[in-house]
Amino acid sequence: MGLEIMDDVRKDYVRNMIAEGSREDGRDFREYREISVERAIIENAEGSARVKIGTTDVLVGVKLEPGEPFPDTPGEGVIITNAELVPLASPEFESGPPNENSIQLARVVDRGIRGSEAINIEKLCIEEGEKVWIVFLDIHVLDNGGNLVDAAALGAIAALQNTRLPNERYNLTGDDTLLIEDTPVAVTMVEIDGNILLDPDYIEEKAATSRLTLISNADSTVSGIQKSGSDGMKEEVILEMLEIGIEKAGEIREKFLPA
Amino acid sequence: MGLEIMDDVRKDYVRNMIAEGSREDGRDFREYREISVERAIIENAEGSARVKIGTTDVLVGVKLEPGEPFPDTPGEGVIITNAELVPLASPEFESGPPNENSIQLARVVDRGIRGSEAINIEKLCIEEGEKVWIVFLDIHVLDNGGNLVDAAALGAIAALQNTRLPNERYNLTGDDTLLIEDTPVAVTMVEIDGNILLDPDYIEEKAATSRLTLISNADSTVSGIQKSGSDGMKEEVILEMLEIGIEKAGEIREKFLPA
Amino acid sequence: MGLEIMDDVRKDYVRNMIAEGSREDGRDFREYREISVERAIIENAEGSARVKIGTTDVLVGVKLEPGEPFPDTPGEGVIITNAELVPLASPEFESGPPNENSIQLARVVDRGIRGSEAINIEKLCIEEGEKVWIVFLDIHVLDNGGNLVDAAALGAIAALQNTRLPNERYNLTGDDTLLIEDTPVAVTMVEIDGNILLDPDYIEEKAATSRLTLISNADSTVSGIQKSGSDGMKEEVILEMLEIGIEKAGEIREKFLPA
Amino acid sequence: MKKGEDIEFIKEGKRVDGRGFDELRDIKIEVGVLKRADGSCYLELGNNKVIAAVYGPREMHPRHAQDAKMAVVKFRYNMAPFSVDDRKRPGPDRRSVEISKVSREAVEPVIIKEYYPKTAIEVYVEILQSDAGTRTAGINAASVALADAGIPMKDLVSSVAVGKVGGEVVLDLNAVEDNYGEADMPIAMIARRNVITALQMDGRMTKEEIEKGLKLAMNACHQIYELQRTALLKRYDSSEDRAA
Amino acid sequence: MKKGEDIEFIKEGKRVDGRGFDELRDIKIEVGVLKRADGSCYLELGNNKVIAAVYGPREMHPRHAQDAKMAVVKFRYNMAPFSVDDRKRPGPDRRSVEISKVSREAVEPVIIKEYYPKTAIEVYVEILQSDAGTRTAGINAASVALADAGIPMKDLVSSVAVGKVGGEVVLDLNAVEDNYGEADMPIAMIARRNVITALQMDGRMTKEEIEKGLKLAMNACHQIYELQRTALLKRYDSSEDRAA
Amino acid sequence: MKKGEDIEFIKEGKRVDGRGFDELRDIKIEVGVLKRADGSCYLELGNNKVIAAVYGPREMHPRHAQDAKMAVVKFRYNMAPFSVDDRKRPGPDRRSVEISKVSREAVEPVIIKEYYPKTAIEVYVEILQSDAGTRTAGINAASVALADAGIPMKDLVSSVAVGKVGGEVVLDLNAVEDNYGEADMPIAMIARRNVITALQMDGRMTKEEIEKGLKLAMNACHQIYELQRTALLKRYDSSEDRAA
Repeated sequence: MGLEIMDDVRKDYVRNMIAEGSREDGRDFREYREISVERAIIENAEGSARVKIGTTDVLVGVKLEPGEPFPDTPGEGVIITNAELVPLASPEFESGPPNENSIQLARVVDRGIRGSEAINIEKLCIEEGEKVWIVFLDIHVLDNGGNLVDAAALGAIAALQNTRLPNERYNLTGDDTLLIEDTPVAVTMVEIDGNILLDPDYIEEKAATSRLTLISNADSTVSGIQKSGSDGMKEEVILEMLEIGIEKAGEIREKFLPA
Repeated sequence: MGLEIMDDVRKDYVRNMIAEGSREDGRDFREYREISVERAIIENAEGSARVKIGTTDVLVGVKLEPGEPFPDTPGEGVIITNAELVPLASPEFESGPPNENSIQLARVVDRGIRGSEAINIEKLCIEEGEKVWIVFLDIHVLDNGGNLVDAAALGAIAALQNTRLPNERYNLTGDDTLLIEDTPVAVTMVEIDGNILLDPDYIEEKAATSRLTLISNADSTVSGIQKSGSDGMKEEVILEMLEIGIEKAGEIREKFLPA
Repeated sequence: MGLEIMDDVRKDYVRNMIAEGSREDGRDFREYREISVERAIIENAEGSARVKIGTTDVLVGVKLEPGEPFPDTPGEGVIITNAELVPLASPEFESGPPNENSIQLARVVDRGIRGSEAINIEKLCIEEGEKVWIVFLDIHVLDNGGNLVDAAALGAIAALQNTRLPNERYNLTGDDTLLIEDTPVAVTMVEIDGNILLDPDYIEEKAATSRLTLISNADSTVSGIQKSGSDGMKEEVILEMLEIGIEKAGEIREKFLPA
Repeated sequence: MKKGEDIEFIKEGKRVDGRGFDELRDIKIEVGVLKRADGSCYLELGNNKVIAAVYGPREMHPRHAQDAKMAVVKFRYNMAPFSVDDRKRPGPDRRSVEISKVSREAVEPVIIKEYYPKTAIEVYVEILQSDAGTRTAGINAASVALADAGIPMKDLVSSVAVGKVGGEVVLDLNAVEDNYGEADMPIAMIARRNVITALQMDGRMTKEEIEKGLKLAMNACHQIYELQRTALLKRYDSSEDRAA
Repeated sequence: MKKGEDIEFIKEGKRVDGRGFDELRDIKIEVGVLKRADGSCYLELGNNKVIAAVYGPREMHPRHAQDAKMAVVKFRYNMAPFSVDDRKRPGPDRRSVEISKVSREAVEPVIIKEYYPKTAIEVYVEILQSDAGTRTAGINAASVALADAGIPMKDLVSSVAVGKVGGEVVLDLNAVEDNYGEADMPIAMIARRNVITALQMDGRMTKEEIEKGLKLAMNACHQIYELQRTALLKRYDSSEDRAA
Repeated sequence: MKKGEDIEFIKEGKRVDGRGFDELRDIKIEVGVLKRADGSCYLELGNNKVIAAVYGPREMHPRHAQDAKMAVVKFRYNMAPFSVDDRKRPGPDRRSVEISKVSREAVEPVIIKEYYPKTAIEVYVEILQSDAGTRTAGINAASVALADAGIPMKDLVSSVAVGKVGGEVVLDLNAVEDNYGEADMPIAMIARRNVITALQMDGRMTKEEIEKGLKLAMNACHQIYELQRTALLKRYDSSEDRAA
């Protein structure tokens, strides 16, 4: 309760600052908080990455297991993306099965990876129609400072980049490389009283009533969009975000996702 | 809340009318509301029917999938009946897993079909002990105007009558007829202050504290009975209902279920 | 509510008595309530036992089914222990999935059986890597008079002693003996205001804030310990309980578990 | 399932277990077998072994489900995992949910719910061993447990199944008759008033057979009623003795 | 999935079902089709058949989820098990949970929630037959059902998908185009104000293609808006008639 | 499982990883690593990587579970899906429910719950990488996180496992020793007072071995206590620095 009131007060404060052209932490509207990416930090995982964006802290782990392909794609691996918003990460998260927020987070990251065809899923076939690799992408949020989706998406592709097939554990032979062919990057923007802000922190997320995530690839094509929030957005705002998002994704890619 | 009070008032009103020999909608005690049956209306289903009884509106769809038989009946298909009381259909229905009402609805319809041996389940064997057709009978209630069970049971047998085996989708050959060998019809009656009423609407259902559903077949045998409600019924009332129910089922069968 | 207040009053009363050196039912601190063991009472089960300790009443049933072994133990049977604290047994038990109390109960009994290697699980292999016996140990509590774990553990080993493999039901041949090679016995103690009491009844359980269960075997080795409760225990108290528990287990074994 | 194809259900006027058409299996009733429950009853019907417990009237949770005018009756029928040949997974399934509902409605008509508004009266039935007829055994036990708990009741409810087996209408089906017979019709009633509180049927029967079945059940319920009454009196006597 | 490998999506400027790039499938809208709901709408979009119902404003449960300043909007998108080729298991799955959220956010901007603090406005969409575009069909139906329920609204929301198929940006994908095409972008908007209330994209498109898609969707939403309005007027007229 | 059959656990007085019988694995403790939580701690024990967060005291939900006299302590032990070799399905399982209970009871004795009636103190432990001993690592981290959150405590709780491996009683089992050794006995205690707050054992040990194990654990818990204290002091210093 006390918490909610404090958040409400901060929300108003943040909106007033934005109306006057500045953000609580001194950032430019089009500026990200500091980003860091640590790779291969979980030895039991086939791939992993821990991404921090400001105080936001997300760990992504990749596990692979042999399993059955879908009947309509007998020669392709399977990708399963899951997000856990564990109560450790935020006073608002609760124990229990995935809710609409964690499901949306997982599905948006998943669509970005799929749409870009970042993973060569045909190379994940072990025996056509019988056995393929199931790729589990698990997003584990440790600290929710806002903009989880950008951190999760960056963590996902960074973790995939250092993923090795666990051939040995399953008595399989062959190359243990997971072929990664693109680098989708998510950029999230909010509109607050007519201003477009990149990388909202969690109070800005609350202050904003609409939000757009744009996932784009090395060739500047887009492989995922998700608008959320209870307010609409003018067409011209979305067109502007499209422009900004693709450009910013390029910067992030260059800095954090060397091919 | 407001709703419940209104229903309470209407309940009393309806009971008073019945005590004076008439029903709210002018029907005779032994009269059904208008019945309509539309068939084969869902193209993605192997069979379907939409049954309206007054304002009650129920859609039944049949899907078939190959699957494993039960170990003790290796040469027989499997029937699975399910009812969803989705919150769209009534202010009293809630989202969530099946509750005792939807389970009872499904199971009573299911027993009627099974008891009558309406479906020739031996013809549903694809390969003895290995593969048989699983028949999913899904009851989807759209508008609950009362007496769901009669509408659902009528929808179930009508949908089965227009069901075709999806051989092609599963690369199977052979006749695609689902052999239907009987036409069980459910007739539901309530007792309100000593009067027997057929086809209760939803206020009459609330006004009544005991209800009996009788499912009978083309040869006038009975293949299902279910009493419900928190009051008992005199033996002689049940015997009278047995008489009435079988006769009324015959009329409905003749009109809506041509062989 | 009323119940809780009554229990609170009784708890204080019981603590006062204990402080003065006596127990509500006149027992010695180191004395069990009367124990009885009935065997093979459920014909549909492969083995069963009903254990009463005072008013505590627990039924344990053993069922066996052929199933797949775990990949890392292809030549061994599988033991699955489950406890149901059905609301029939106590005003405090609620319907629903297992909670931490029923899970702990099942797991402590399970570890006692496993740790002692009471069941020769290699003899439960039907076909290496393909088919082994799955042993279901189901603890069904009928009346919770306190100290469920000792009753459940005693019921488990007693039921296993009269278990027969259901070869015939699954068209298998061979010896139907379940080889039982040890007799783990659980002894539970609580500490109340510095006194060690054996076999707490349900009010004593409430009065105590720490409890220790010790499972020991025919050769006096220990195959399970579980401390519970929200208070700590001095090391010397635990060492004393270790002594007491092993000795008391020997007495119970001799009386109720003839080899 | 070709029901009963190869089974000779009736031989020289007797059933597979030697009973006549209108003969009940052995019934054993014990009252007050549990200490924590407010009322309880252990009952054997042939090889069925069931136990019923009653708690209440006690505060109803959650509060929004309270009824301001009367007690709410809850009924939970549950099978122990080891009560059947193939182990039953713990927890409610569709069958037990339906049986719980039917059983609750079977006992509700005799409970004077108006005496205890806002409360819950909870009935729990555990099937320890199953051999066809568990729901009727459970209703009989529950009825006795309610009385043992001192719940104000207008009468006792008694329950039995009838069915059709080998072409004959018979009383109180055993497992073979239930599995392979032509029809099964469990019934509960207030025997002394010929009021039926539960009635289900599955399989196939003619109107005449159903009528015949109802008569058989009525007679049997009178017998069961006497057994229930005797068990309660015995319990009452022994309580008196203890008190004396 | 090698998407669209063997399918000739575009032939002589026409799509597999004969439509032009900017052509909608047939739309049929019926208002007030359900009696128990406060508002309802049946809608066909090509072979999609959906039905929407609205309940409320009514008391919000549980109470701790009430909003003291405005109504809470709930939205549940649900597929009937038989609405798709491979039977769908009943109950929510991850896809339907996400679509429910997106659909709720699609209609929320037009609802004047401040009029009814502490209440719930509940929207239920059932997919009876599915053929690509069910979420847009559901949003269109929901918007009409909200109006039919008399919920105070600033405007109607209209929805359609665009996508990329055989290299072309096209409107309102059918099942083949949706399954094997290059990209899918469902959109909802307040057509008369060019305000976008829902936007998702999956697959792969360039910025220019997205912009082109948005234009196509805008035009189509204006058409859909007219159909929604007409259906509501017709309903209103017929209510008037009945009242007269 | 033929436990430890082929493994030479002890070789020239050293264990498989080169440690002596009474030697702990490396421990690393960092305090205050999370921003949203009221208190937090990251801890490595050998190859185990765990993180603990504490929230509260804050309002207890649901209200009927409040304790009018003291705070309610909640504890949730959870494994990340990728923390183990075979991916763990998300969500609680029987093992994690039991460990959560045991861990809660391990830290409860030092929390002065009476200061905050009607509130909840919530402890969350996430296992990021698992290598035997996760529950003891989690309890150590939780204890530090509670202190970091400013929860009033009488003392710190320290935890370690002992076990029997290759016939020897050893301290702080690693994964191989845990999987194939003869016995495992996790212990938590208030080191400075020799009060044991958690104790479990599985496998098989004699009374004398258990006594020996308890002694080993006591010594180790004193060492761990010092590491916990040092980490908290370091955190306090750095906060002071920042404040200055």
